[in-house]
Amino acid sequence: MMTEIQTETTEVQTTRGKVYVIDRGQTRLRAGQGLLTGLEVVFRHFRDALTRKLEKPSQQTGVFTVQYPEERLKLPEAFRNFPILLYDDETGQELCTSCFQCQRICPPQVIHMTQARDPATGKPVPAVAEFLIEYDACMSCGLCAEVCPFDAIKMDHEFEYSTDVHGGLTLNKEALNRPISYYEKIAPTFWAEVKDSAMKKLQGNMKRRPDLIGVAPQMVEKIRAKRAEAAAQAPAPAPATTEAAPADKAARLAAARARAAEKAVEAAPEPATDSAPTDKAARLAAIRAANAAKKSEGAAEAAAPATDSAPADKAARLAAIRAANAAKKAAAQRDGSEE
Amino acid sequence: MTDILRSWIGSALPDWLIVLIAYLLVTTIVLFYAVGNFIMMVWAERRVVARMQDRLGPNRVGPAGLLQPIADAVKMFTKEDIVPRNADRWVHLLAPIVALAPVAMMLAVIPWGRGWEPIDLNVALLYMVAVSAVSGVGLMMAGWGSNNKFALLGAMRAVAQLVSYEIPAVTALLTVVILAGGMSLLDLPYMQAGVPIMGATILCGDPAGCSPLLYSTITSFPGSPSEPVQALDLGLGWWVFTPVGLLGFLVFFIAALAEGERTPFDIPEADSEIVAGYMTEYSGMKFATFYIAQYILNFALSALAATAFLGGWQGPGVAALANMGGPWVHVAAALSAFYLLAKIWILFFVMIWLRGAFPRLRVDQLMDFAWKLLLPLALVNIMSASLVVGLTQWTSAQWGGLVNLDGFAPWQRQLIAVLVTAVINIAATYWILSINQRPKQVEWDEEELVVAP
Amino acid sequence: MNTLITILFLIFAALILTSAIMTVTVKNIVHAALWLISSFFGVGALYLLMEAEFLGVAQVLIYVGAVSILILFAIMLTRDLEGSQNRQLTPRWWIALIVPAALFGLLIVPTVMTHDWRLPPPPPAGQPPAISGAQQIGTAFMREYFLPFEVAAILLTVAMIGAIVVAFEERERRRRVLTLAERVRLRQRQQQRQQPAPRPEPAATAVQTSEATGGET
Amino acid sequence: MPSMTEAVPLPWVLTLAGALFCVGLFGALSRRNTVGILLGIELMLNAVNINLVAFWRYLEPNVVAGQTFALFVITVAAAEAAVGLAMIIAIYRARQTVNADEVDSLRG
Repeated sequence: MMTEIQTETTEVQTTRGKVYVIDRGQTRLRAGQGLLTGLEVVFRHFRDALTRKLEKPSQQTGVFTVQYPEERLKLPEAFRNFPILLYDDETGQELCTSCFQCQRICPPQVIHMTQARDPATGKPVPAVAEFLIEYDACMSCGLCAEVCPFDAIKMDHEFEYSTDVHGGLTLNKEALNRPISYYEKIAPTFWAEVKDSAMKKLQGNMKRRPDLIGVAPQMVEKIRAKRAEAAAQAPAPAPATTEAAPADKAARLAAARARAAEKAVEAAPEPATDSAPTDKAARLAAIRAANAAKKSEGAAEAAAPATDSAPADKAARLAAIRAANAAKKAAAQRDGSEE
Repeated sequence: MTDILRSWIGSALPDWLIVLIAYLLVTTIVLFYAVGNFIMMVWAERRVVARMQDRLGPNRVGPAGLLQPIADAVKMFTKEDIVPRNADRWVHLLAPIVALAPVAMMLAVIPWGRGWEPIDLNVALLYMVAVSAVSGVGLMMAGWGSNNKFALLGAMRAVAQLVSYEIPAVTALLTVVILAGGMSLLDLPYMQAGVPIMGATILCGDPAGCSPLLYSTITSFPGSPSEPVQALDLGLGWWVFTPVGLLGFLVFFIAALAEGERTPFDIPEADSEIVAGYMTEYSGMKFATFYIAQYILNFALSALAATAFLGGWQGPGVAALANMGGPWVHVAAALSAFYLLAKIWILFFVMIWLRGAFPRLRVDQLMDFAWKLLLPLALVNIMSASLVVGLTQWTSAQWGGLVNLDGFAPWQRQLIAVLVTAVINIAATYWILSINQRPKQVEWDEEELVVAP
Repeated sequence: MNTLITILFLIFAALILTSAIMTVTVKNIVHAALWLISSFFGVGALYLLMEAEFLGVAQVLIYVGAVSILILFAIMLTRDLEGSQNRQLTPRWWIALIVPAALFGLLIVPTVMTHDWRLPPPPPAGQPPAISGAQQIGTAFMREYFLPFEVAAILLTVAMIGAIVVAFEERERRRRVLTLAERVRLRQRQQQRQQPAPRPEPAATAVQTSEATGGET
Repeated sequence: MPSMTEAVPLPWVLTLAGALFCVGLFGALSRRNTVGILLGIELMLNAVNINLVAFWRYLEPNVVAGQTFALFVITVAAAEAAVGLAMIIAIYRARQTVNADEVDSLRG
């Protein structure tokens, strides 16, 4: 009963553009013929829906239903729902350095964090102490993941978060943490693009994190056990087994940190923390100054070449100048204290 | 039923009480039958229409979603019953009942199987039509009592549609009345015995040599007052196989679609235009009552169409089983009940099919369809039906000497009648369809044209 | 069995009378119409009880299915919202009450009760009484009542035409608003008229547009 | 098959019909609303029909005259209702009222 419909297109120029006139051969349809054609089409759909599924895009009939909880469509890599935090699988170190970029850019203001501090010195370290995201108000814009310089915050594919607990959608760091391997699984190409730089930055940050600060909470026990093992193996004659290597590395790192901390204790009282500047930028500068002070005894001399190197970036220059000033001040204070 | 009860209870109870109990029992059985079918219909409609739209439909509750209607029922029971503040409380409350009761009453006269007939009413066909018209009052009450403009609009549309389509429906049923020579529904399946097209006209030549499995005692012609004869009976002499019955069936079925407010005639509850029509202000069990009324109306109309044109419970094997006597009569009854149910369900499937395929008509298209297409066809069909009766039964004296068929055998007369009516019906259908064709190109007077701003 | 019929009769009688009284007394005219339907139903049931099946069903079909629907339609088409709460009875309604009450109490009841009806003897037991049914009515309409039957048919036709003529509302002639397809075709024709050498017009066309031109006047 | 003729005496049915007629008469006389008047008239016609059917059933059940008459009454009632309601609608269109005592153009 299929009626061959001849399509014949002609163009008509109107004042507002072209109009395409299609001859659908309507006059050739007798009464009721169109109705029968419709019935036939519907019946074909009915018959095919009983026997097969709609799998190929070229296919026109067949059941297209995806029975959701059991069957799921494969999500595209760029699918984004809510942000998560990444940590390194091996060391347990989080990539986040609490730079506050995400908190600043978040349009609905649902990201909150506090920076970790060295318990011994009270100095901030590039790690995050607590991280909260209110998923219930999050709008899944993905700006936090875009802005993160350390690739620590990424958008997740998980979307089944419904709960009947009030406040159950305010997630803390432990709930937000995912291993890098997880993200690599859901978005392999995206992670491959940023993997090297992210890991490099992480290595840099790890050096400045004392003890277990910056280790993902769920990994703390494991890492501690590993370190203990590494410490037990350290006196052993064959320390450089492949398995022990990371642990060894961590141990060395820890040792280096301990040394740095000792130095910092020597330099106490920390001037920047004492003066407690309210200005964040000043605090940043103070940290830099402290770092600079750590690096060399002659603080002023060390700061001066930094200024000389004349960074192109204005902000960087400003920071450098501030650092130099702070270093000078710190040097003066130390001189005073030594006297 | 009364007799069975009498034999069981005997003289323990007064006679009128036994009659009353028997009636109540039969009523209960029929209503349960209908409601069980309603439940299955809701499920089937959702599943089938889903497949037609390349979906799966409800398949979670119970095996293949079979318990879904029960889940729906629980939901309906527990929903809050909301009555609008300015509604007419009593009318609002009574409307679903008035809509459901007549529909349930329709079930009383349908022969559900061979020997399974609740009531023998000699005006059963008219009764069906009359009672189904009453539910219009319920719809009107719902529309008015809700104090809602959409409800009122929906009710007006529903009632206008119901009243308009009653005319083609009744006219199509008149065909059956002419063929059967009466309005009783009980006789209709018996009359539709025999073989397709020829009906019960192939007589048994030798009464001794005719197997009771093939031949049974039936009335040879539709509506014939003559004595029953032994004729070949395959249980397939359905009237739908003759030109008259086919046209009557089509007209009646389309009109029944409109009466049952099925797509494409679901204008009264066009949800894209007037929310839910007269059901707009109903919730919970009242809404469910309307829903039940609608489906049972469809069920009853399908049963009526099946009984009037598709042979009712008649089917191959029923007569043979019944002729074997003894307990086989009950088997025959069960088989015949199955046949009727199968026919109803096939018709219901067609309803779902149409729903899956066609969009809703506009009101003016609806009226045009009834008055310009269905009614003329039904009128032509009445003439054809009269010709069938005349050609198969009348003597030449009754024809006034115009037609003399006295010497022909019954099957020859039946064949002549079929051929004549086929020619008339096909010609009339073609002509009516062609004059209803859309004109090839509309010509306008260009001065009249107004270009939209 | 006789008791059952008596009870049924009393029920129907109560239904008919109560509904009738409510019909003439309730304030809301829609309620009155609904009560009237209930009364019609009772009458139909009474016909069935009197073994006039055809008449009973016809009563339901015509009165309940058609006339009352017509009445409801008329009520809804003529609803005057501000006046619906006014009094429904005429100022001298008590006269209207006295006349029928007197008619009933003084004339109908005494006559009906005292008159000798000369009922035919009941048929002998075991033999069904000869009751004329639908078949006999049909035959009668085709034989002795043929002329009244045709007159009734003409009456109904005339009444239908008359009702349509009386109630028909003359509409202003609608001005056509063109669809885009029609506009395009109009434009084509106008162009053809301007240019004496037109290209052949595509016959019997329907139009689909690649752009939604809103108004191109 | 027991019938109504044995169970219910004829005067009862006639009294019922008379009562229905009187109620209808009261309605037709007392209502202001024209539709209300029409309702009363319909009641009266029904009362007459009950009478006709009762006489047919009790007095001459084998003659169809009673039922035929009742059918004619129903026909006429249907026609009357259609025309009457059409007139009411026309009046309503012209005068915005359906009250019988307000339609008094012919009063001197």
